[in-house]
Amino acid sequence: MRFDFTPEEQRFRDDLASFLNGALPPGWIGPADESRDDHWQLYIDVRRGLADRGWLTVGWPKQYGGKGVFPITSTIFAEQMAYHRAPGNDRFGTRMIGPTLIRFGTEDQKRRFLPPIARGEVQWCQGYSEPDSGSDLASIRTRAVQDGHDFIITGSKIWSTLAHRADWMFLLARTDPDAPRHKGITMFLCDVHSPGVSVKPILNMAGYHSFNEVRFDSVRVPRSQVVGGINNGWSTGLALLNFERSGIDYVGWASRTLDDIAHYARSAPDPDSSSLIYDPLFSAQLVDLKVEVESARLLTYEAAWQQGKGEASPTAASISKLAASEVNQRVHDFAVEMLGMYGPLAPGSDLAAFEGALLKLRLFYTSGTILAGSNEIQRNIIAARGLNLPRK
Amino acid sequence: MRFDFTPEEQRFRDDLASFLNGALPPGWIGPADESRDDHWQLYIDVRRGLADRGWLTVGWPKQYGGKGVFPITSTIFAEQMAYHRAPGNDRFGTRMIGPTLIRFGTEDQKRRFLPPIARGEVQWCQGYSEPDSGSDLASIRTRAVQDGHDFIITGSKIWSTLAHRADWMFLLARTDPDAPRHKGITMFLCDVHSPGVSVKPILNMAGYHSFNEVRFDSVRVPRSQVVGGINNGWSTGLALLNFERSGIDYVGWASRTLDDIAHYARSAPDPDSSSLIYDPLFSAQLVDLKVEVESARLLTYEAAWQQGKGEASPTAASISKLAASEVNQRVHDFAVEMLGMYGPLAPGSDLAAFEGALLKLRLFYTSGTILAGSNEIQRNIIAARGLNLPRK
Amino acid sequence: MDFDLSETQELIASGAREFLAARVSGDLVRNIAAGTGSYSDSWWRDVTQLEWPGLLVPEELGGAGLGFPELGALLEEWGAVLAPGPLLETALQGASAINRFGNDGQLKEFLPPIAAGEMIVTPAVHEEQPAWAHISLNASARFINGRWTLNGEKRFAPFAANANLMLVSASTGPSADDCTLFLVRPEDSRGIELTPMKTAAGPPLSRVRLHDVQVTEDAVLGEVGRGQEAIDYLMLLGAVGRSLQMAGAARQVVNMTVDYVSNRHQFGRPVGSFQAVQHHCANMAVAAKGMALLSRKAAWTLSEGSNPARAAAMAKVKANRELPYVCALAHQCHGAIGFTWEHNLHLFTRHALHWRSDYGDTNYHRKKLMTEASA
Amino acid sequence: MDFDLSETQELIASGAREFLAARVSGDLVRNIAAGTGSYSDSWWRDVTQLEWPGLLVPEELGGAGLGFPELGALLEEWGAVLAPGPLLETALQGASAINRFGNDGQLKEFLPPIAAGEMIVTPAVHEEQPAWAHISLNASARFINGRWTLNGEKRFAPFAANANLMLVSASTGPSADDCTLFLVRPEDSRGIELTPMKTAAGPPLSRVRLHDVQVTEDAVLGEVGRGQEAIDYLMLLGAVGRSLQMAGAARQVVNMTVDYVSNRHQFGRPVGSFQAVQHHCANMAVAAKGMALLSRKAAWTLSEGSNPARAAAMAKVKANRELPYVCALAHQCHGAIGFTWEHNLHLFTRHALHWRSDYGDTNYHRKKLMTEASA
Repeated sequence: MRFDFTPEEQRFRDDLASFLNGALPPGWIGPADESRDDHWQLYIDVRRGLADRGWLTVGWPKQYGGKGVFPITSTIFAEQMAYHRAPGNDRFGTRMIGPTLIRFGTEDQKRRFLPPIARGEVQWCQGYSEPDSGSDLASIRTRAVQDGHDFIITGSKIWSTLAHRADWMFLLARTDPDAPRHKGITMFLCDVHSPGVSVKPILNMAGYHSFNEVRFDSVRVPRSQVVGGINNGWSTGLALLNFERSGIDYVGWASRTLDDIAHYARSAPDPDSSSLIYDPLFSAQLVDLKVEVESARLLTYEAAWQQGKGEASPTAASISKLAASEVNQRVHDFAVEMLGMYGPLAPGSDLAAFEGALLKLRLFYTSGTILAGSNEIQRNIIAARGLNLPRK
Repeated sequence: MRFDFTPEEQRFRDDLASFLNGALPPGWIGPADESRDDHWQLYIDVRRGLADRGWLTVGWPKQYGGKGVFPITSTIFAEQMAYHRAPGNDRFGTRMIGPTLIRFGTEDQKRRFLPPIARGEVQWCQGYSEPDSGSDLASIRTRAVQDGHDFIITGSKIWSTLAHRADWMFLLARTDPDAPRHKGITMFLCDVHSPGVSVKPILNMAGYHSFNEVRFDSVRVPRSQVVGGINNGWSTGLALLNFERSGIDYVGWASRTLDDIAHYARSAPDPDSSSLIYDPLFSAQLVDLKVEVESARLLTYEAAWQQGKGEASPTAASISKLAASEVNQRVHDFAVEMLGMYGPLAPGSDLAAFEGALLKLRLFYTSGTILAGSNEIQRNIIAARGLNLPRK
Repeated sequence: MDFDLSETQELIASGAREFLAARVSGDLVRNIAAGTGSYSDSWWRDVTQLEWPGLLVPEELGGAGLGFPELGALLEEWGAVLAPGPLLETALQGASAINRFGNDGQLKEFLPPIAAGEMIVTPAVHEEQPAWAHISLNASARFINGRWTLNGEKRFAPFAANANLMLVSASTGPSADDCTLFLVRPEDSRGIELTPMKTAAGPPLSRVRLHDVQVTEDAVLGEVGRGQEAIDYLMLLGAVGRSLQMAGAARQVVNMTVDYVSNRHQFGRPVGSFQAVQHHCANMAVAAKGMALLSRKAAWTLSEGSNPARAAAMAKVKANRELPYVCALAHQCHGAIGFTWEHNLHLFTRHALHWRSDYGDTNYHRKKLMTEASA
Repeated sequence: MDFDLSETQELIASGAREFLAARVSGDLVRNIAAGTGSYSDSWWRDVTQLEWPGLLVPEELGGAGLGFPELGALLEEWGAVLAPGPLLETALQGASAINRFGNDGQLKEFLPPIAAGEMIVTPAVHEEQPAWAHISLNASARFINGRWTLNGEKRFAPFAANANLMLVSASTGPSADDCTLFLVRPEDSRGIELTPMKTAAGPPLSRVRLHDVQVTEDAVLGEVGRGQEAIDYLMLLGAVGRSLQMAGAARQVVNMTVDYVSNRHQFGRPVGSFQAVQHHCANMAVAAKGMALLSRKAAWTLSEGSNPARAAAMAKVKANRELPYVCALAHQCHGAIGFTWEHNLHLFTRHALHWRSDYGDTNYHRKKLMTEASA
């Protein structure tokens, strides 16, 4: 049992932080809006800079372009990226399809797809949800019909973050409509620039473009781009979600905003005290959130620790995601509230505190308890798989 | 729309308060432990005193010994009784079986059973739950078999508050074992002193005797003591629960304890302030709870108002019970916590604040969110009947 | 106690529901939230046709002579659809403050045009710090040659670009308490410069810069140096009005959510049949109902009860806590679709954030209650 | 980071689980909670056979020479069964405080008997106000003719009736900071009078009245007038130890509840198959796990990290909040049966109330964190 980082981990953390401080524009508040070309360029530059240092895929095995380190280091990476609100962390490639290919991919797939991710040259996106399939993923209706050496894909995917900037998508499609719903699904890798793929932006509630709807109109995908076997997409797809599921991003975001608001409070005037930081109603809420963020952080690092031991517990990841996504919402709600009348001022207002970033984040993180398996689904998982509670 | 009491209501409230101040022993902190003979005597005296003034059944129609006033007055009555932590409020008689008989009873039953309740001469208790039937009341197994003009009852009832002091019990028993589970149940009135009835005390978690298990070993009950028709006990029984269900007792208890702890805080030393009341961490929690108690109070009075208009909404009662029972627990948990190391001192310790009463209440009110339909059941009711959410 | 709306209140509420459902679309609100839409004169003209701005104005001055609970019934509906327009500012704050603090001449000058829908009022009382913070004002007014000259900057003035009457606070003496409230007509005054403040949602706000703005002695509302009382009253009215709007919004969010989960299917059944979703909805409904009762009580207390500041603080604390909570649960129940710009749900979340910050944030009202509890 | 228990920690924990499951019954705890049972010497003798009291005592003085995380692994199990007995007081507070502040003679005099299970230690440091409040002491010690004479009253001394060593704080100067910690052996001292303080649960407490109790110069632990540091250390250790016990108790409550709802049937299905119950259980499990991690971190920080007061405050705030919450949800899941005296669940609720009040209540630790956050 130990709760500090090893000297190597600490050094990595410091090096990463100083890289980011250099790579990000001075006074960078974030968050990035990747639909803006300047922000997308920053994303690409940071991603490449991270890749050049071997950090983008630091947890991957060495033969695929990683450093083969324990998942704690990957967690440090994600936490620092989130803390700096840094763009360039291609989690679809590095944390989702990458580990999935390492475990389930063919040798050809590994050789073809992994190095470009590790080199920071490509962008991936996800094709899971459909307009009528949200929490109930097994109900997807996108079809893939075999045609010689290819599959022809037709259907519609939704909530595909960064699809408008992506090169590749991993997606689930139904290959056997007659099989039981979990049995006839297959995972494909699809070039987003293939004929028949169209990407339609969806504006999110924070007012910018991160999601997309992606339509597939008879899109041809070679059979060599099936991952994990035909009709085996459900288990491959769930394994991928487990790679994804972690609270670490939320922990990093929440820590940063707590630091921001505490810093703000030191100079903010307060009617009753010399500054807001000395207002006990402010600081009591601040420290309560600090306790919860620390709790979520430990839960998250513990999940990574278990994963590193090869004991990838779906429950640990669910607990981490649940706790971290909820405290992250509380933190941002608190921060905006503590900015008083300046809190709801929008980006673009010269009087908006933090250039309106905290408001934008407050709105954006509404998604944290919904995406990647809603927190209700996480609680179901914890109850069923962690506590073995009866289903009926 | 008005939010104050009428002059008559206000006068009733004042008269009741001064009666209670006179009837209760000087410095009465409560709560009563009716298994103690002195407290039971106090219970009887107060009940009789209230009855003499026509207050015990103030909301009943005049012909049955009430004053026929609007339910707001009954709510004032219950709130004041709770606020004073006064014994003598026979809610099983006055709020449960009484209104049930007024609505569903035969003329004979009304003449026989209502006047003694109104005169404060009898004590009633409830026989609904069974060891294997808690939330799932329709699964009761106590049997009642017709035998000439009588029924023979056999089975076991549990959680019967005050059965050890009661004269009569209203109970549900299964009269048609072959009918669908909601269809074969009948409500009976049973003399607790009948041959074959045995009462076994159950000590509660606060350490005293309020509940009982009541066994029925071939207990003979005349058919004239069936309420609401044979095999019609489910709807009669649910109607009774709706008469019972109100948050008002919790509101009264919570208000009193908030006043108590605020009073305590005025003189309690505090390391950081002149007294605890000036500690912002104390007073912020105090006022948050005051807001919630006020909200629960209004929800409760609104439910009574609707009932008075003949629009007895099951949802209004459920909302009132839900909100009030939860804030009451929060209030008592807060109060014990604010007493610091003196909070967990037990009754009998000379240093215990409030003679240990707040601790005892903190423990006892654990039951508030469970009894009379757990709050999970209340939420189900609100969702299904109030919001018309689909069942499947 | 009587929890029913009176006949008049019910008439106002049902009329408002009907009118507003027809006239206020999500797009109208969304475009204003995006800063791309604007407040529409024609829509406001139609509002004024309903004589809502004059609900509180005495009958002899052309109004309906009704009380706060009647206007409150309207404000709940106004909040339920997030209706844009200076109703709270004009009908509640403007009419009441002038009625209470104005002299006969001012009553006759300002209340009839308010009732007639010809005058839009806005309070311009915040500066760097909100007016309820009781921090001494930087804006100042000097009395020279029989006229007052105003200088300084006010912030967060709602609908200022549309207003033809501003209630402007300015320092008129050395102490923090020496402040005075002025009735300023922008049309007749030189030296007023407005800059929009871009907001998440809620009323459009402006910075109001005052450069040697001159007004006559008649422009003083109440007494010189006694403006704090009127400002406190404006804040009190704002808190009650907002609480009512927030209660209406919460009710609407509950209804939207119940509709959605009743119709959205996942796992072969309506989402609303899952117990977790049902309990979310039940919690939302309880919260919304508590908000409604506390805010209605606050409105009633303004008219008839004692200690309206306490009732207002309770209502606003409750509303500030519960509306964001209700919206958060609604987002849980809606899932991804509620996270889109096109969906109306986030407009409620945005308004919740704005509304909880003005007319006393949560900690301000908690502190008021704390002071009272320890008195 | 390394979240695994070490081999030693795992051995201690599993051995403790086995021993405690066999030896600590609900009735034992319940009777102590009722004030009708008493702490049993034979049971404590068996505990000492396992050499637990000496876990922290250096090997050369007869102990196991282990660190806080090792004792912590034991305290979690100790808390999980609500084991009665002065383990925290003797093995954690007594051994550590003497080891840290004692001189060579004191180490040799007290640590070997602690390790051998022959000495039970209790801190007698609270008065009307708890020791962590830093209010000046009423108990006083005067140095006369080469001996210290102690007078006054201490309160809330756990297991005092069983203790053969008391750590007694007394004022030794005019200022609030002038306090000294004395090692007092009740057997050798006249003038000590104990009165039991009836509690809801948790350790039996006593008032300790000191009437001209005389001790030698050797009885001063650390330096005269510098006792506050040792008292703060006792409080810190207590906070960490309690957090660990509370984390263990929370885990146990989760397990009890999962067992119960898996087997209890209503509506023709296990209660634990209802989503509302499942989500209660999930929330409990998350809370318990967070408690475990924060309290283990605090124990580790005592041994190896920096700023143990901060880690302890976080652990205790978390434990104080979550254990009552976990118990409340457990009561919801258990229904009426959990509300009976015979059921063990309320013993956890009772301990939760006691434990959150000693060694720093929630607001005390919040204020420590607040001070740090604003520094």
